[in-house]
Amino acid sequence: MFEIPFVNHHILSSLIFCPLIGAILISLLPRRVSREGAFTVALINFVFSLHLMAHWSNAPISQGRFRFEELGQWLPQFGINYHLGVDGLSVFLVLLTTFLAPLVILASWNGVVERAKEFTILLLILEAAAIGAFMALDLILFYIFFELTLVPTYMLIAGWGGARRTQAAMKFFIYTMGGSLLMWVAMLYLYFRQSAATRSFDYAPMLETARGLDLGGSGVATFLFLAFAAAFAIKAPIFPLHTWLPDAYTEAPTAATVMLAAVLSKMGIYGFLRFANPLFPETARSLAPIFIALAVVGIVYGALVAVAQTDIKRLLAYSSISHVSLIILGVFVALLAGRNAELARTGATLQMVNHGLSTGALFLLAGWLWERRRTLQTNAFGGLAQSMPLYTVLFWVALFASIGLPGLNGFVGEYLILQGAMSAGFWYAFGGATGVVLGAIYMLRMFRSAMYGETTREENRTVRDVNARETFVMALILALIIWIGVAPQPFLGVIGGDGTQQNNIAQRNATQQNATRQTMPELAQSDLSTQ
Amino acid sequence: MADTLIFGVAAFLIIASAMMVVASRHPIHSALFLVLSFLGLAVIFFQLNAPFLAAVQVIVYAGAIMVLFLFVIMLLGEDKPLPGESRLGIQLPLGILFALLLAAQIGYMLIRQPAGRTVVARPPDVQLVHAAGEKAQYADFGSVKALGNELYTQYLFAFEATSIVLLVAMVGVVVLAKRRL
Amino acid sequence: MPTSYYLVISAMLFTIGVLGVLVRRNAIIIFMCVEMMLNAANLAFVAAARDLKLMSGQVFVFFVMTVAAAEVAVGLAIIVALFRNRATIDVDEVNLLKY
Amino acid sequence: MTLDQLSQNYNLAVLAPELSLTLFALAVLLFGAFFTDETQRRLLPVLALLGAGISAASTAALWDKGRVFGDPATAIYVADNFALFFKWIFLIGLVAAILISGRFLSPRSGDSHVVAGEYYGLMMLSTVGMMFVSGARDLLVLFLGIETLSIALYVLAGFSRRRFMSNEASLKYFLLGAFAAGFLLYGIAMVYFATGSTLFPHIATAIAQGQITMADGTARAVPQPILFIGMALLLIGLGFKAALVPFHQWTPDVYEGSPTPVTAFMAVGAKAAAFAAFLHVFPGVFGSLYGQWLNVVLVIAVLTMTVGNIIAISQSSLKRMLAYSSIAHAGYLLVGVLAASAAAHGGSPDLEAARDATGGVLFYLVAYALMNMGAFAVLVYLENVRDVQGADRDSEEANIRISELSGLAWRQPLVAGALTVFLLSLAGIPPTAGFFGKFIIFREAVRQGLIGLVLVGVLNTVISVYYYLRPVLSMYTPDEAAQNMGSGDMLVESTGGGAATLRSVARPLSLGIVLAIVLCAVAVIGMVILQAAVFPMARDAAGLSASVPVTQGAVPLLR
Amino acid sequence: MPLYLIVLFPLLGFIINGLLGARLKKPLPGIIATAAVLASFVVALLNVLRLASLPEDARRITETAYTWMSVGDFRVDVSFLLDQLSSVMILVITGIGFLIHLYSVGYMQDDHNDPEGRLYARYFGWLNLFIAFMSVLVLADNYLLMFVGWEGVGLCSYFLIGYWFKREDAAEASKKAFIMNRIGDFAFLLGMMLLFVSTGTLKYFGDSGAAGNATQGVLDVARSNAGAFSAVGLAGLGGITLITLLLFIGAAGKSAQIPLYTWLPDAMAGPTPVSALIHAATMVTAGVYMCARSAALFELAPETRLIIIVVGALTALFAGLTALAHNDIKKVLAYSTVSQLGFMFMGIGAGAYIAAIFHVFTHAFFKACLFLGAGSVIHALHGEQDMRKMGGLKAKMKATNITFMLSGLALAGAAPFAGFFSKDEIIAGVWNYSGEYNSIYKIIALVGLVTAFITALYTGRQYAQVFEGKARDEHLHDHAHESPSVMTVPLWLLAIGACFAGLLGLPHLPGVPNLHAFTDWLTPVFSVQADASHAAAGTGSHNPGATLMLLLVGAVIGWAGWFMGRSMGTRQGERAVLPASTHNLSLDAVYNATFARGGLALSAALRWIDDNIVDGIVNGIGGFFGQVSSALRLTQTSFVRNYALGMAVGAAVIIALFIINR
Repeated sequence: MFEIPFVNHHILSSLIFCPLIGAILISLLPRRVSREGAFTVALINFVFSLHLMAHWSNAPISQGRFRFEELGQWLPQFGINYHLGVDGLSVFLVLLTTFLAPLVILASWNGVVERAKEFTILLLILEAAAIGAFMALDLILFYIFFELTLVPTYMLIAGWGGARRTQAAMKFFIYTMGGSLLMWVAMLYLYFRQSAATRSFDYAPMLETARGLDLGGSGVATFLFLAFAAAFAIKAPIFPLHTWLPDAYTEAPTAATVMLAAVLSKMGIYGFLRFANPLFPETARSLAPIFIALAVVGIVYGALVAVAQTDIKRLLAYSSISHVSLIILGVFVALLAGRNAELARTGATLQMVNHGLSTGALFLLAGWLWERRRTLQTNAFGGLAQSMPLYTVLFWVALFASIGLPGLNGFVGEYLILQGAMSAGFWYAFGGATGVVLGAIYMLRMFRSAMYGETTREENRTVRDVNARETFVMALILALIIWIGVAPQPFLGVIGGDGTQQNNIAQRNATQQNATRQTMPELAQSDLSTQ
Repeated sequence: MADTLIFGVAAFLIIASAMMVVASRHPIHSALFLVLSFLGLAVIFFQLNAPFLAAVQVIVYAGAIMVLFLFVIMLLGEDKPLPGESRLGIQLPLGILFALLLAAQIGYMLIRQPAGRTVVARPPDVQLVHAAGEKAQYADFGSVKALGNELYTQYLFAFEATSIVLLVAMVGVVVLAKRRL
Repeated sequence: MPTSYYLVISAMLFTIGVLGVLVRRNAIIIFMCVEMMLNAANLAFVAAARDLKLMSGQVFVFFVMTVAAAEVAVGLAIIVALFRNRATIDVDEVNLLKY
Repeated sequence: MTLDQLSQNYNLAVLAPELSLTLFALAVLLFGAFFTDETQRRLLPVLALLGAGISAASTAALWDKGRVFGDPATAIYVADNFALFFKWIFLIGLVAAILISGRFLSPRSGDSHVVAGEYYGLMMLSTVGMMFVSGARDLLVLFLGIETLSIALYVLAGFSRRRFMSNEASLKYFLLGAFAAGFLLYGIAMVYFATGSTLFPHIATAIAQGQITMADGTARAVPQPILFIGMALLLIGLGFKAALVPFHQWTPDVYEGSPTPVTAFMAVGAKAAAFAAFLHVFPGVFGSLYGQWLNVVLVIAVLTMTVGNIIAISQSSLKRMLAYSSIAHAGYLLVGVLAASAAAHGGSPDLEAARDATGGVLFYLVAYALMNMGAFAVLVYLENVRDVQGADRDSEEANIRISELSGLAWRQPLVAGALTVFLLSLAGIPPTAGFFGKFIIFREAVRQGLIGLVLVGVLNTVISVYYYLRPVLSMYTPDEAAQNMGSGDMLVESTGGGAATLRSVARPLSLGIVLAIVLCAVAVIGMVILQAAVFPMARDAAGLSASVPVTQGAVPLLR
Repeated sequence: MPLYLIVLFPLLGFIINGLLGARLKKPLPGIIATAAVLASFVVALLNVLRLASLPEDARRITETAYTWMSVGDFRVDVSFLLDQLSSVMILVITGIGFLIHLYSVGYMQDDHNDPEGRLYARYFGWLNLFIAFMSVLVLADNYLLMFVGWEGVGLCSYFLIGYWFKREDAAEASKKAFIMNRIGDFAFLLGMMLLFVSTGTLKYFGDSGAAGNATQGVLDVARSNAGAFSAVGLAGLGGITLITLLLFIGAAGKSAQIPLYTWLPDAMAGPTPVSALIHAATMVTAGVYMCARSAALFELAPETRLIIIVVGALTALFAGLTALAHNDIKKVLAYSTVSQLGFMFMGIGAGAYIAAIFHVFTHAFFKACLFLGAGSVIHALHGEQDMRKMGGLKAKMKATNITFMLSGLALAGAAPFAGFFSKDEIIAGVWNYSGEYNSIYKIIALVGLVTAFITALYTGRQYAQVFEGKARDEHLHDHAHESPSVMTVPLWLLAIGACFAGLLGLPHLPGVPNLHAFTDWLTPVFSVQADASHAAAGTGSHNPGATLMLLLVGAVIGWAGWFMGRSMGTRQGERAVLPASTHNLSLDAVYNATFARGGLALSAALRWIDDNIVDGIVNGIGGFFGQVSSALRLTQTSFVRNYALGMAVGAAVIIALFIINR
């Protein structure tokens, strides 16, 4: 690519600070160019992020199996480092964020005209925080970014949200923060379990300490794990901690909804994959059935509640619960799937990106509809396919990607997860796969009542089809959707290549631990009879 | 014996007048009872080898401060019982209850303390803990000289700091009470 | 006389002061009761000083009196200022700020 | 003792911060008497700031010197880092309060005279009182300091003499403060009786040894019951100043009723002073009795956090909400104090941890000072806006309601943004100063195994988010009327009426408020980097204690 | 000619039509699409010829395009396999697909549902996409890729049923079709995943490859190491039974078997050529193909096959009866399709895979022809589909009449038309079944005969009702006209197939001409795993006497039913043979009452629970703090003495605590 010395050597920092500096610049620029400015900044950041992919294979790999690592002292007196790094697990989440950020700005071009300056500034801050969370390899640094995402999101909902934004924003913030504070306490506890001389919040020593506690059979590990899990379970969310989500997704402005659904919810899952589960492999494994059960409930429950929704955004919100639950299922069956663990883990990782793309696309589409008609009640529509043929086509692709049609991205992740689940137990896979059917039901019902049928209302007859800008945005997302669906191997290769090795260590350690206790043939691990 | 008698009378005076301060309906009465109580205290101070303080108590407290009180009461014309002063509701029994409880607690703790001076052998490593150390003269304890000595050496800083308190009070009173600034 | 006698008197005076604060509504009387509490402390100091044969207790009382005088001046000024505005020294009628 | 000896022992340089501030206070008072109103308004703040600046500089000059005023063994006033650090905190409060007081002191109908001289003078003298508290090494000085700062604050609280609320605040503060002072004093008397001294190290030694030696060479046991009474009463007296539950009830009323700049000053300075005293007395003097008072203070900490936060939820006045919030913050600070005490006097004393924890408390106070001052500065600004609009600032409805903030962000983005930053920081959301403060305090508490307490603190943080974010939500709520006005940048005059919301802005900003808001905001956000400098200083302040002699068993930390 | 071209041409057509179609004028999109399929057909034909040129034991062409997914041990390639089985399918798909495309060009020329022709290109786009996916389905060399095609054709079916999305019935039907298919796919998916768990691969066949690194495919494992499946058993169900059962449920969804068939009749809301291509000739037979492909697995699971044959027979019987109750020209054909699919599954259940595939083959011709004929009629009558308003079209629509009659006879199983041979072979296969439960199989065979009779009955009735007798609606009749030749040519071609396709697979009976090309071609695919008896059943020569018997009975039944039906049709005219209440066997109503209504009720209930209980708890916690707050703030009474009392109480408590703690 190109040579900018600082960027090339501090690519990860650049990814965080580019939007931040951009936000500052935009605050200084006149209002009328803020959208253009923000778009440019986000675009530059996206180009930066492509650097990751371009240099992926020849990037230096550290001992921790992370690439492009940056390690600096930040607050040595607290043992907090400025430690960034990406691996297969996080790199696509970073890319997803940088990819979606310019697109949502573009997508909101006409939707948010008033106060566009503040809007774009908040979006850029959100982008930076999200990227930071995905790259942070210091637990407190992660926590800081994790929390920091709340603020711009909150303000986006509060400032540009729907009618019930007050409640939605508040619930979102308090709920999420409540969970993450517990995690924070757990981090502090772990920190002080280290020997005084080398205490650090850095990933590796924390990992070691936590594993020590965990494998040592310490009862406290369960509490610690649950504290971490609380933060991530709320963020993801896992049933029954999901109730902030429908409100927040529904009330948030489109761009914020997209970021929330596509990027922020991934932080919860990412947290499990990066932190909670590797830190406490044994505990995670022993609690996995509970989480799987919750995930299955979430899949079915989310889907069934979605069926009863009449508001498209709210329906999509519940569908998100269902889909995210499937990813959670993947995360946890990976702990039980024995030799096919990697399938589920890789699937879950990829599915995060997939869900981000397809849900993001759907929310964008819903948002555009809202811009045109100022309502999203399905019964206010009908026969839109007639007046908005292009919109219909775009909707189709996003919708079928979302319900996991083979050839589109959703299927790849879903299948890998379910295949992993099948290795862990028949009923896990069964429960997970119910989403396949239920997803089709609520999505097609919604589509049918909004898009198909006779045009009963006059305003639907004249509603404008998507314009070139919108088509362009959607086409980019859909192209990626199709790409991942048709040829996911480049992605899987990166994810599975070294991204999961970090976790494999956890897996291996735990397996060894297991092996010492009971030796069982590999096939027996996929025993179906007892589940 | 005389000591005991003086103590008894003074103590009775203090406590009885203090109770009357609380019980009197008229502010003027309260103030006067308070003066009485302070005078009793002055007696006790005298008995406790604090002649200087006794004098100050009479001059400053019972004299100046209480006169100020009376002055303000008269100035404001609030020399009558407040209408509805006794309407306190649950506050009265609760107040009495907790005041008694407080008294009981403090009394209990006072009684629990070892009576008198328990002379224990002086361990070799124990250092003198007096504030003024060897400077304190046992012989002229309570004299104005001893007081002055402490005040201008050990407590010099506090003495100076008091000036700030007084300055603040002066400025404050002016700010608050001057009719036109 | 044993020191504890004085302490008991002092404790009684203190609690009577507390009681007065609790059960009176006249700001001036409340304030007088606070003075009573301070005097109870003074008594305890003097008694302790004698018990310990240390002058520091008496010095302390000296300072307390000074501070008390300052406090009385300011306190009465506050009461006067209040009275000018509200024409009352009944603390129960000073009740704009609540909840 | 000759005069030479005196001057050798009593080195006035040690008192430079206090003296310079006092001198300038006198100057301010005098100038106030002699200059015209307009000159006063321009000159006095500058003079006061100059005094604060010199005081801060002299404080800096004394840093790390560990000097004492008097004979090092028995000095009752010291200028160790602990005291000096606190002096800075007080000065932050003072400076910010001076900066935001401008408009409050402007002439208004009915007043023939500007009282700026008295106002600034009292504030400065109150600060001197706080400094006394921080440098105290004797309960006498502690008492004097508390009384100095309190008496000045009683007056300041009632400074809006025409305003009923201000009268009321003043009276309540005074009566209850004097009541609390009675407890404090009686407690000191009890401690004095039990231990034979009011000097911190001597008390600590006596308690540690369990006996005191009299001048005649005989020794006497320390009467534990009386000591405990003293300790309890001290806790009450100091708890009142720090606004700990159940001695907090004055706080909302007084904070709400006082003029807002005074409230800000009170919330920052007085609270810091109270914690200086608390740190002196509990982890310090009574450190070896840690096991005895631990549970009581623990309960108080839990109550303070919880009650403060919970009542704050249902407040509609921004000022009163901040008052409750300050109660809650006292609770968090108490967690830090407990951690420090546990580290220094717990089962296995750990000097480093104790330093960290005490440093954490000091750091938190700095953060608290900045963010609280910032929030109050914005509040003052909003009141000024209303003032400019002609609302009667003496009226009883003068307080800004949270709902009145509606749409502020679209008219005054920078002000709203600043308030958002301060509120987020108060809520402890990263990466603000408040977060780092909480981080250190909770971290140290976890280190000492006070997990339950930390969980309560965390729960309370969650609760607090609700009321801290309510104003933010309100500000960022789109306001149709506001949108029609187009952009309203901070210094741009804009038109528009409506008394219900704060709409029109006719230069209510003074340079002072802008400075206060900007500096606080920069510091609150900049704490991400600044703390690398501040925390080590705070830690030094906790550790480099000049005077407490080593006694058996107890770690002589925390003075 | 690489295999992937078969997929690529229609895909290209889809892309062109999809991107540019809106700008192209009628009938250019149709021509492009038709050409694409023709190209596909040519490539397929060339490849099949290439396959035929290979030695019989090596007739397998494999092409790997790229690796689709590879994670750890899991690896799935996008690779195509052409063997005898897929060659039959691909020829049918592309061949008949081509004809239907051709027909569509005429049929869609003036679409009264879409007068401006805005959807025209889209139609051909979907149709092309369908061909592409269908080709993927049959050419896939592993289950996952097959699943891609499987779902893909479902998708196209969804689009095409809902092509006239403005029509409520079309909108509903498309949704229903997709969802019911999804239910089947759900099972298929699970079965497939179990296959991977038990065999570690999803490929059908392994690579013999170089020595040492030969791999085994699923079917290889099934043949060589049946024990591998026992690892995945579930609750007393053997692993293989479970897998095959799940696969069959998948097939049942796609191929409209009980209980998942109700979508197919509704799917007739789509354009008629779509019904012909997707819902008669190709897609719905995918289930049969999948089962035949997995024959090695089904061979191991007699219980599953019993279930299959029972389900197949019931479906065939009841769908046949339902066809008698309908008056809609397309609905009758739809039920007939369901019924015929039942026959095919009977063949699968009996292990007569070749017979089943043979029936797929012949059925494709005659059913497509029937549908197209019906389409021609509907076209002529401007969209009228009610047979009660038809009649007497014989004279007006000569080509349609003849082709419809010929293919109708084939459907009826009248000798010597195609359907006769294939259907009889299935029945014979069932009869001759000699494994477990064979007494049940005998009964099934009889059911098959009855069904065959019913088939003939409704076919004859339909023919008579539409073409014979006198016109019942003069107005319609007057305007009726023969379709253009672009439509009739495909009809003729298909009718020829309907007449003679059966001759490719005459039964192996003494005295029958040696025309067994079909069976011979396919035998290697199935004979490898099946034991001798089943292979014999497959080719129908196991028990010549019985087979002959059945053949004769079948011939009689076919003709008899045809004529009886014709007389019914002409006689009754206005009335259906069976009351309309037997529509769908009322399964739709049952589903509506249970799953649909119940599901919606459950969903609404859960929504309520979510809003009021799950979220209610969360809000309740918030509300609780609010309440506590409102209560606690009342302690701030504003009375100094109260505050002082508070302090005194606090003092008392603290001192008490100190006393206790001392």
